[in-house]
This record gives sequence, structure tokens and C-alpha cells, in this order.
Amino acid sequence: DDMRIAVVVKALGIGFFEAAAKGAEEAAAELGDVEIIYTGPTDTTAEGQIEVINSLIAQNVDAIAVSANDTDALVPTLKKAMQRGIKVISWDSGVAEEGRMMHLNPSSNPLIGNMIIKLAADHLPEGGEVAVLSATTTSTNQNIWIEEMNKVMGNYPGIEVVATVYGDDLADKSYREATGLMQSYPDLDAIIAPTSVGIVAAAQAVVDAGKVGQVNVTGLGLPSEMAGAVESGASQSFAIWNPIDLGYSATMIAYHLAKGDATAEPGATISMGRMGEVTLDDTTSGAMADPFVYDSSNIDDFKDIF
Amino acid sequence: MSMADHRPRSIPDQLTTPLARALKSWESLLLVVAIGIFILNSFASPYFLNAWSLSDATFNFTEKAMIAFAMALLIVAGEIDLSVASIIALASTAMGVALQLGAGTPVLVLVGLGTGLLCGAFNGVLVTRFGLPSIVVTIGTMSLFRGISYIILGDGAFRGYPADFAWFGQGYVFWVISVEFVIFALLAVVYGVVLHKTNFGRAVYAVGNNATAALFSGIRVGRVKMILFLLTGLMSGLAAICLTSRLGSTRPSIGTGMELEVVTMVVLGGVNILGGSGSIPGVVIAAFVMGLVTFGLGLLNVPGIVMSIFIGLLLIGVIALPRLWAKLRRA
Amino acid sequence: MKDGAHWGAIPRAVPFFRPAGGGIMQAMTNSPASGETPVLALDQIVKEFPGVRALDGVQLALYPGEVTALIGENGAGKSTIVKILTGIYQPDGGDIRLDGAPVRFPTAQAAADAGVTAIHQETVLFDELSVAENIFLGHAPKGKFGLIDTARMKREARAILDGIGASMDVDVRLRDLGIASKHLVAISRALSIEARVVIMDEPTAALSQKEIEELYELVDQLKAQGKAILFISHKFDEIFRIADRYTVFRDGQFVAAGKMAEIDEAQLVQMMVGRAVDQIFPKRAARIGDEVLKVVGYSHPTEFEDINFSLKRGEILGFYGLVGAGRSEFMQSLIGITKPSKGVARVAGDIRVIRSPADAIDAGIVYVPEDRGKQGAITTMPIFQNVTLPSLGKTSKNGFIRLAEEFALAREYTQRLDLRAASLDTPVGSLSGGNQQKVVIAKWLATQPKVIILDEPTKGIDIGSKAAVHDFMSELAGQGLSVIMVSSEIPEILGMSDRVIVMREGRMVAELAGDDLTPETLVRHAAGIGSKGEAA
Amino acid sequence: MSFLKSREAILTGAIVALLALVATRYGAFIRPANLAAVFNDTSPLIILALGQMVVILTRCIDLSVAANLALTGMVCAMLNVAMPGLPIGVILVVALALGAALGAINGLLVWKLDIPPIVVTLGTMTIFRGVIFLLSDGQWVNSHEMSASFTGFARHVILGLPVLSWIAILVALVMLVVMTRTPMGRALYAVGGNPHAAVYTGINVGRSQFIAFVISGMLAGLCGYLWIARYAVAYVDIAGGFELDVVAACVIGGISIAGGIGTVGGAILGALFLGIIKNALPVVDISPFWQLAISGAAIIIAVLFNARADRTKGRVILKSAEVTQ
Ligand SMILES: Nc1ncnc2c1ncn2[C@@H]1O[C@H](COP(=O)(O)OP(=O)(O)OP(=O)(O)O)[C@@H](O)[C@H]1O
Ligand SMILES: Nc1ncnc2c1ncn2[C@@H]1O[C@H](COP(=O)(O)OP(=O)(O)OP(=O)(O)O)[C@@H](O)[C@H]1O
Ligand SMILES: [Mg+2]
Ligand SMILES: [Mg+2]
Repeated sequence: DDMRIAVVVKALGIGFFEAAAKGAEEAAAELGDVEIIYTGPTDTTAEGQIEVINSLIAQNVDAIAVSANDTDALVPTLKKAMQRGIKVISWDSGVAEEGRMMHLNPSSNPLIGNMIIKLAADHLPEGGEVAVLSATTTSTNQNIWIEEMNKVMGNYPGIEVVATVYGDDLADKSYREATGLMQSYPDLDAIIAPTSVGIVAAAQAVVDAGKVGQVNVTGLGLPSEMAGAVESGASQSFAIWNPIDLGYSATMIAYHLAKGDATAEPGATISMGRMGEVTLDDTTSGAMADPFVYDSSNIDDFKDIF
Repeated sequence: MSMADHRPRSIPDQLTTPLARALKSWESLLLVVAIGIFILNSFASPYFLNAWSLSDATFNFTEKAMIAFAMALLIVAGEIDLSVASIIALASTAMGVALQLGAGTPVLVLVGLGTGLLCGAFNGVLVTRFGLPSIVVTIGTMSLFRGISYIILGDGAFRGYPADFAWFGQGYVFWVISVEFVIFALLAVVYGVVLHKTNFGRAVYAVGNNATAALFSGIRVGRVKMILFLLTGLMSGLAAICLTSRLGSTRPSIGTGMELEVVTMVVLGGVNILGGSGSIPGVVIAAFVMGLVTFGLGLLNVPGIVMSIFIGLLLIGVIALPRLWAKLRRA
Repeated sequence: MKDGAHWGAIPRAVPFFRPAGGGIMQAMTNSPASGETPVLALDQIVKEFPGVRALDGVQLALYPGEVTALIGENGAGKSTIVKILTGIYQPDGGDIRLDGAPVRFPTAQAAADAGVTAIHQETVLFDELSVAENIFLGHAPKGKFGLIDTARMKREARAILDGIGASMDVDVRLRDLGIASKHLVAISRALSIEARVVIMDEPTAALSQKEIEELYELVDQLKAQGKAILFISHKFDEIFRIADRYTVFRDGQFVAAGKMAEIDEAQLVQMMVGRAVDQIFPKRAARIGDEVLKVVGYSHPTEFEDINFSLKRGEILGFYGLVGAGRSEFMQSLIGITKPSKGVARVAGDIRVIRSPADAIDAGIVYVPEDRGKQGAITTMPIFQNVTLPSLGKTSKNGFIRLAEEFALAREYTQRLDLRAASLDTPVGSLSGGNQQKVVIAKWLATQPKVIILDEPTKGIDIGSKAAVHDFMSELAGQGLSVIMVSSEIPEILGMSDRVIVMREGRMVAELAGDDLTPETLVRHAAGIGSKGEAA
Repeated sequence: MSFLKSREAILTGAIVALLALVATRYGAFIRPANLAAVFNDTSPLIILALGQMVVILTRCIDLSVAANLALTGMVCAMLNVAMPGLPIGVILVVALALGAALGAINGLLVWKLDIPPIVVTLGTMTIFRGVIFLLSDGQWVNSHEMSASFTGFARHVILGLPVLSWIAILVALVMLVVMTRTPMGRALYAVGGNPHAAVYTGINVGRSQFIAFVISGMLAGLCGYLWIARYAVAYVDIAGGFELDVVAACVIGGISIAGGIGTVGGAILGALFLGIIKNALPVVDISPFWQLAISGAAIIIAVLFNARADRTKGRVILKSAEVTQ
């Protein structure tokens, strides 16, 4: 029988996760004896993920690799999965330590936190006002990155974060929040949106407000969704790790854990195929790679991939 | 005297036997549907017929069903409460606050139930004292209650509930029989008896069929409705305890969208959304139907949104098909 | 309301009505020959409802320029035939012929198009729409682009209302009108449709004496215009006053038809109920006992003021007044529905604070409301559950229902009132008006009250059931129950009451007993025509 | 006189007060340009509220509007991707027709099978969303995939206002005429005011409710295209939960959930009231965490207010009371 690895995402239909699924399939093809079950709830709720994971437990899959909607809420269910012999790892958005065997960060949080402010600051040599447009108030990732960003603010004198608002990863709300930011802060120079929904909406809002060239939208986004914004000039540059690589790596790690040729413990190294190796820290988590910057010079190469 | 001129006619009590009526009832139809789905599921997935799988499947509906019982009574009485999921959020948040203040499990439970009651009272007062339509009031409180959770929690979360608190949502009473399932089963019996065998239940039906005539008949309509709102709040508080215990944490987004699933369950159970009729056995079967459909499709890794198509079709189909059938037969 | 001559104003209004083609006045030019060929004839009509055969092969013929009275007990099928004629129900068998040609009325619109219009038993109007909109809903005059010509609609509405002497504003929303005015709007609506056949199902039930007189004149006018009129009423004086022919139904079957001139009241009643009915109000030996209820200074900010009376054991106290005198409002305050601003009620000497009907039942005061469809019966629930609803305490144990005792109680009281129904678990809504009323009365008697308030207990009830209700009232009083009877019918008030309180515009204006109790004194006080000579 | 006491006047007053309050915190909010922007942002809500009003007037409710919007929007977006050359006129016709067809499904179930509207639309709401998932396979349609004319239409400015705003104004005017001056409008009021009496009047209650659902669906379909064009993205969850905002706007606008009562003006004002709150909160620097609670409280207060205004004077028969009234 093929080994069954379940890739559980925050919600189906999000371009980023669809790309990660491609990576997972790539890994499966490379490994040969692996069947990928790509699944997740329809909206980004912990309850929805729990239902999905319960049915995976019932199917007795070999491994679950999950990007969590809530750090804590999945823990009891995932514990149950591990008790029934299923290998559990988290990737992208993590689960509290007791709920998984290891966690794969797309990049390290400090690197991302630094990257998003650097993207804004690079275009503001004189300094200026920037605002953050985040996803939901409960998103684990965004909150950590914003925290990390605040830690390194000292390295960017003259840059001032004037506000942090939440678009809830809804296009219309993000759009309205971005518009609100530009009204409240007429001198705003940049909007940092470390979320792929928010960054698109913010770019659209800047175009509609006629502020292209005055307000630079940056943050984390998908090349396919941001191609238009880069072309119009609403966004000079943005970053993202490669979700294909991320799905690929998570699958590889899950495979090795399930096969039993690797263990998840502090200090261990686990092979990620073409992505090299990941080394686990004290919290049994590790980082895949640095975020990658996209701008007008390279966007065309990526916009059709993910 | 003209009255004495003719003998009073005697009127039979009932024309049909209770059994005949039961066989023709909605509940029987629903039971057939439930059994059909069960059989389909066991053919569709090799993992379905497994005690632990089935036990896990019950978590898909136990919390919703707890609320659905009280909601069924409320809807029979001609009202509705769309704020139940938000009450869960607020009750869970209140428990989190209590936890920060050092409360232990018994206090947490009291806080959860108490918050539910308070929210129910708020809805109840607006509806019964001010005479506002409940659908509108609870659309408002739906935002208000969850909004308060957001104000308190913001982007934070409460975690670190005591180990024994986990019993409610993660504990098992016996083998695969979970604590939640036992609560569900007990409540099914209690609500069934209350609605079908007591004066209060009769009053609920009377209010739902004609509140004015019920009032003129000496039923304290406002009080009946108030009690039902309190019960619905209390059940939401109970569901909040179970859900919080199962998740082990509180975030303001907890239970989002649950109100519609609860209403769907009640309506699928044959409760007339316009009030006046419905039964608890119907709701119990509907809970199983919904749990079986979602779990069965889950085993086939069908995305949740596609499942919701099935639920939607089931909701309309189970009501529409008998009517369509009757129409075609008449034509 | 203006003076009596205004019906004569109708012809002057002619130009306003549909100038293009034969408006409602068109028939004026035709000679209203009362020929022997019916305009509308029904034959072998069958209509079944689940469990009831409401009409079982009945026939009915309406002649131009004549009023045909349709007579029958409650549930005889009178309103059902009206609904069939107006396209609301479809018959299960039989045929309808208009001028000899078979027709069908699949919708109300089709019936109206064929020239059949009706004033229905229940007012079927729209509270949120204006008077003019109510009159012309469905056939409003159209102007440019097919849009409603509001100005013309109001003008024509005004003309019709003037024609029947109704003075209300055409722009006012219907909810702001009184019940009698609403009825006048319903009549105007029927007149606004080009009709050859006008049906009136108990049109006078909600009208005051003066308005009734005006309605009679209107009927005469319509007759003169050659219209065929179907008139349904339980009031015999009325039938003899205006009808030319009669048709009698009993239990959904055709009994007889003929000319009024060839029959007398006793014969009609005999045909209607299938037996002779003693029309004399049951006299009984008044054994009046101690005071049961004393009401002192009951007042309400807008509805009534300073009501005082005392009620004794075994007494029947009548409340007379014109429709809208505030009697019902006051009675409802006695059972805690409307809250009085002042006043106390003592039951058997003790002050009882009554905030809700539940308190009233505790105190032994029960109220049989006037509006049985809305306030009296829960029409969607079975008969037995309706009967036991206020007495659930008796048929249950520790709050748990005992079905056998419920049925026993329901059986006892429905038999005492000679209820007619298929079974005790059929919904009340499927009964005729009179039988519904019996269910409501049964429900209240089952509580074994001290005081029973009957608000228009025989309104819309056939003569046979009416006698039964009167008998029952006497019997109750004889057993020591105190009865308050609100009624607008003078014979009933005179025949049944030991004492009568007259109300006008929310105030008690007279308390009459013994020799003072005459039709003249009642009318004089109710209408406010005092010794000063003019209306108050 | 009667206007001053009407619900519309009270609501207008509340909106002015709200604007004044916001202006004290952030003066620029009431600049005409910003007010125009707020109006534009609220346009979809206005259009949807007008459709919902018609449905509520006939004693129904349409919970599927947002799902209808999302489905129609997705179809328009996919159509645009497949055939970028398709003129906007055709897209608009498709949006209106598809929306109306989806509304007709609701209407038919209510009319022909007599299923309570809340049940029907609760069902179709989830079904429509599911169908979007099946159609799109869960994929997004992004701005760069849409043609410039497709996304540009709604924001094209005419006489200082974007086309989106003009469409809302046009819809409002048409609805005003339909509801007040046509037999159909009267029939819709009558059906909700007293369905029993409507039958006696020759109005087909079921068919009127069907028409109401078709109108609501058609306007939802129109909004579907406009929404997708404006935010330049289409995915399954678009306008998720927006149906409650729409119902809330109607309720705030004084449309009685019991049917038969409500005006076009009320629906528009109700939508504007919510729209202003939504747009004002971010700029007056109220923590985003307060937003939900504030809109909830606003709904409750508005309903309490409406109920007071709605309370009938009742019948007064005491002469003394009449004088003091
Ligand atoms: N919609 C209905 N469903 C079931 N039964 C009905 C319905 N309408 C009328 N009936 C039955 O048909 C019979 C005739 O009723 P109908 O209303 O025509 O009586 P009626 O002669 O008008 O009496 P009343 O004088 O009380 O108005 C009654 O037995 C009644 O119960
Ligand atoms: N404007 C109105 N709209 C609706 N119903 C009305 C209106 N005015 C009066 N009524 C109804 O008409 C009935 C008569 O009014 P009221 O009870 O105050 O007077 P009453 O003296 O009891 O008259 P009645 O002789 O009809 O019993 C009441 O049942 C009341 O509900
Ligand atoms: Mg009748
Ligand atoms: Mg009265």
C-alpha cells in the first residue's frame, strides 16, 4: 500500500495553499510510493480543521502535515492522532508544541519581520510613515511577524509605524481599511500587508485613490495576484517564500518521519529532498529558507506559477 | 327548552391511532433518510464502521444539538435566536477571563452557564418587554456579543485551561461514549419530556400557534418566551463549555457560523420555522443525519463546502420532495 | 356620516366612474325587470374539505333586480358558496352558469372580471394601505406608461365614498379607521368593481343601527339598477326587510328556495334547523345571591373612565352600547389584557390585582372574546387542546400532561354545548364560526369560573345555536355563576339581562333595571340623546 | 408635517447626527469628495437592500443574496477570463439574468412548494456557495486575469461620481416608481400587509413572492458583477455574511420584518447608516476590535427606535383624551 500523507491547509481555494499542494504532489511523484490527501475546511476556522482532522484520523492516514488556523485549538485532536500512531507535523502556521512532532517555518520569523519593514524602508531613504494592514486579529503568523518587525524598528531610523489595522483576509474589508488609512494619514508613504489578501486589496485601494507613486504597497503576496499591482506601480516590490517549495518540504519531512528514518527531536536534522536539510531547534521547529523578493524585474517569470 | 330537544352528539376522541400517525410522520421519513445515509456511508468508506470513527463522528453534532434542543422549543414558540454562536464566543471569553483571575473548573462552568443565561436574558427582555421581533434583535446581539469578545480579547487568546476542565469536551464516560454524547443524550430525553409531556410544553405550542389566544387563555406568554430565551442562552453556555474544553483555548472567532447550522438542524428535524409545530425526536434524528452526512463525506475527503451543498439540498429536498410528490399525485 | 338622503347622490357621481364604458351605474338605463331567468345559477355544487363535505350538491339562483337571502345555521356552507362564487375556492363538482353559459372562476380576479363582487364575512382589507388604495387595489385607474393614476384614483374613491355617505379621508391609512369605517371601505371596494352580482356575507354584523339603515338603502339602489344580490344574514328582521327570495341550506345541503312573500318566519326557521325553535328568551327564576364582583373607578387613559358596578351571584348583567363604545376594552382590562390606570376590582370582597388573564382565571373571572379567530380559539390546534388550555392544572399531575383526563374534560364540555365536529383532535379552524364559538365557551366553562364575561356571544351565530347559548347562560346563572354579557342586540339584552349598563364613548351613562329597561331608554342613552334633546 | 414624524425623517436625523459626531473626530470625513466615496462604497449595500426590501415586504426573507452575488460575480469573472473581448453590456445582461434565475429558484420553491422562505434561502445560500467552489475549483480569479474594461466599468467617473454610484441611484429611482406607482408595487405591499385579503382581491400571493425573489436575485446578480469589478478579485467566500448586513440595513430603514411596511427611502437610509458607520470607524481611530460591537449596538438601538415610532396611537374614544392627544 502507498503511504498516505494528508496535507491540511487553513482553507481550500487560497492560491498560496493550492501552490503548496503542487509542491506536495511533486514530492509524492519523486518519492513514488506516496498518496497525497490535500484537504482543509472551506473557511479559516479551527472547528472546521478539527472536523477534517477527525475524518483523517478515522481513515488512519500515515501522516498529517497541517497549517493551523489556531495554535492551541487543534492540539487535543492532533494529540489524539498521534496516540493512534499518526505522525503529525505543522508547517507555515504552527501548532503548539505538544500538538505536533515538529514545525516547519517557511522562513524564520525574525527574517520575515525584518524583510517586510526593509521592503518598505528601501524605498524611503528619507524616512516616512508606514502602516500595517494585517489579516485577522487572531492569525498566528501575522502577529508574530509584526512583533518581530517591531523589534528591529531601531535599525530603520525615520520610519514610523503609524497604525496597524485588520482586514480579516476579506477583500472588501481590507480595501476599506486601506482606504481608511490613506484618509487618516494623508502623508502615508507605505502600506505593509503581510497577507496575500490584504496586499492585493491595498494595492487596488491605492490605485483607486489615485495615490500610485505616493503610497507604496508592500508585504507578503503571491506573484500571480500581485502582477497587476507591480505593473501599475502601486507596489514596488514584495516578498514571499515559495509555497511550492514549502509544500514539497513538508511532505518530505512527513514522509521521513512516517518511514521511521528520521526522528523529530531538538537538534535533529531531517532531509527535505531538493531543498536540503532542516535542523530542529529546542522547540523542534526549523526554518525552510529566506523569503524571496519579487519586483518588476522577475515577476513575469513567476506570475503563472503561483 | 330547545337544548333538551335533542340528544348531544358524542364526538370520537381521535380518528386515527397514534401508531398510524407516527408512521406517517416526518420523524419516520427522517429516520429512513438517516438509515439510508448510514448504509450508504458504510458502503462508501471502509473506515466508517469503526467504533472510534463513529464516536469521533458524534463530535460533529453534539454541541450544535445541545443548542438545537432549546432552539427547537424557541422556534416552536414562534421566535428564533440567531445569536447563539456569539453567545458561545462571549461565554467562552468570560470563562477565559475567569481563568485569568484564577478560577478552577467548577467556577469556570458556572461562569460559562451564567454568561449564557445573561445573554439569553438580554435577548429575552428585548423581545418580550419591548416587543421587538426576535430575528432582528438577535441579528443585532449576534454582532454585539461577539463584538464584546473582540473588545476583551482583541488578537489574543486565552489558553491554559485546567486539566480537569478538558473532561467536558475530550473525556469519555465509558469506552467510546464521550461525555459530550452523554450530555446530548440526557438533554434529548429532558427536552423531549418537557416539550411533549408537560404543561409548559403545551404552552409552548399554544404560544407558537396563536400568541394572542394563548394570552387570553391565561398563558403567561411573555414568561414562556423569556424562559425559552434563557434556556437557549443556557444551552449556548453549555455548548461554550464543551467547545472551549474541546479546543482548549478561547478566541473571539470561536463557533463562527454555528447559528445557521443549529437552525438547519432544527428545521431539518421537522420544526416549522414559522412556529407552532415540531418535535424533539425529529431534532435528534436530524442531528444524526447531519453528523452522518458530514462525517461520511469527510471520510471521502470531500471539501466542507461541497458537503454544505448536500446539507442545503437535504434541507430543501426533505421538505420539498413530499410536497412535490403530493402535488404530482393530485395532478 | 351625513344625513339620510345621500344614497340619492349616487347618480350624480356617474360621470366619475369609468366614463369609457358602462360603469357601475350602467345598468341604470336598463329596466330592472325582475325576470324569471337567473343571472347566475349554481347547480349540484360539491365542495369537500379534509373530513368535511361543506357543500353536498347544492343549488342557488340569483335574479336581476332581486335580493336573494341565503339562510342556514352556522356551518351550513353559506360562506363556502360565497368563496366559490368569487374564485377563492374551486368546487369539487357541479356547475356555475352565468346567463345560462357555463363558467369557471379560477381566481378572484376572474370572478371580478365576470362581474361578481362580494363583501366578505371577514374584512379583507389592508391596514397599511390608504383608503383609496384599498378600494382600487387590483383595478386602479392607469395613466401614462401604465403607471397608476393616483389623482384619478383618489377622485373616484372620493366619489364612491360620498355615494354611500362615508366621510373619511381617502388618504388615511386603514389602520387608523374604526371597524365600522373599515366595513364601509369594504363596501366601497365592492362597488368600485363593475358588477352584475353583488354578494354580501353578513354585512351588517359590524355596523351600527344608523349605518345598517344606510346599507338597506344602498341595497335598494342596487336593486333598482338591476343587479342580482345575494344577502347572507342571521338576522330575520333584516331578511324580511330587504329580501325578495330565499334559499335555505342545512348541513351543506339544499333545503328549499322560494319567494319571501310566500313564507313566514316560523317556517323559515323550521327549514333552517329542521325543527321548531322556541324564539322566546328563556325566562328563569332569578335567585340572585351575594355580591361576587365589585368594580370601583376603573379608568384608562384613552379608552374608558370611571366604571363602577357590582355583580351578584346568579345575576346576568348586560352591557349595551353602540359598536366602539369601549365595552370590549373595559372587559379586557378586567382580565388584565389592557392595564387600567386607576380602579380596583374586588372578588367576593377581596381586592384582586389582575395583571394578566392568568390572574383573572385564578380570581375566577373568565372572558369569552368577541374576536374568536384571533383571541378566542387557537385554530391550528385540536379541539381538545383548546378546551383544556386554561385548565391544564386540572388535567395534569406535577406539570405532566395526562391525556386521558384531557379528553375526558374536553368530551364533557363539548357535549354539553352540543358541538359538531368529526373528532376531538381535529383543528378548531376546520369548524364553522358557530362551532368555533362553542369550543371557546366550552374552554372557559371548563375552568369553573365565578364570573363569565361573554362579549357578543351570539354575534354571527345561527338561530339554533343562539338559543342554545341563551339557554346555557340561563342555566349557568341558575347554577350560581355570574354572567356579564356584552351585546349590541337589543332583544338579546332585554331578554337575557337582569340589569343593564349602557356605555357611550368610554363612559357608563346609565344603569337600567326593571321598568326602566325598554328599547327606547337603551337607544336614547347609547346614542346620547338625553332629555336635552340633541346628541352629546 | 407627517414627513417630520416619519421614520425616514428620524433616520435622516440620525445620519446627520452620526456625520456630525464623526466630523468632530475627523473633519475631513464630511468633505463632499469623501461623502461621495462613502456613498460609492455603500452602493452595493443600497442595491441589495432595495432588493431585500421587496422580499421582506412580502413577508419573506432572502438569505441567499450574498451567495447569489458571489456566484454571479464568479461566473462573470470566469466569463471575462474566457472571453476578454465580451462587451460590458453583455456581462451586465448575464449578471442580471443569472441573478434573476437564481432568485427564481428561491421564488419557485416558495411559490410552488410553499416552503418557508427562510428555509429555502438558508438552503440555497449554502448551495450557491458550494456551486462556486465546484465551478472555480476553489481557485481565485485575480485582477491581472480580468480585462481592464471589466474592472474599469464600475469606477469610470461620470459627473463626479463613479458608475457604481450612478447605478445605485438608477436602481433606487426605478424601484421608487415600481413600488409606488405600479400595480405590481401595490400588490407587493398588499401581499405582505394581509396575504389573506390579497387572495380575496385577486392577487396571487405566491406569484408576487416569486416576483419579489426574482427582483432581489436580479439586483444581487447586478451587484455580483459590480462587486467583482470593484475589488478586482473573485473567490468562493466573497461577500461572506453580507446577507446579514443587508437585512440589518432594511431593519434599520424601518422595513417591518412582519411584511407590508417599508419604503424605498427607508431602505436607502438604512443602508447609508450602516455604510457610514463602516467607513467612519477606521478613520476616527476606534480600535478595529470595537467595530463589531458598535454595529451590533447600532442595530439594536435602531430597532428600538423604530419600534417606538411604530407604536400606534391606538383608538381613542374618550373625548378628554382626544383633546390632550
Ligand atoms: N378552509 C376550510 N377547511 C376545512 N373546513 C372548512 C373550511 N372552510 C369551511 N369549512 C367547513 O365547511 C363547512 C361550512 O362552513 P361555512 O364557513 O361555509 O359556514 P357558514 O354557513 O358560512 O357558517 P357561519 O354562519 O358560521 O358563517 C363547515 O363545516 C366548516 O367547518
Ligand atoms: N380602528 C379599529 N381597528 C380594528 N379594530 C377595531 C378598531 N376599532 C374598534 N375595533 C374593534 O372593534 C371592536 C369594538 O370596539 P370596542 O370593543 O372598544 O367597543 P365595544 O363597545 O365593545 O363594541 P362592540 O359592540 O363591537 O363590542 C373591538 O373588538 C375592537 O378591537
Ligand atoms: Mg359564514
Ligand atoms: Mg366589543
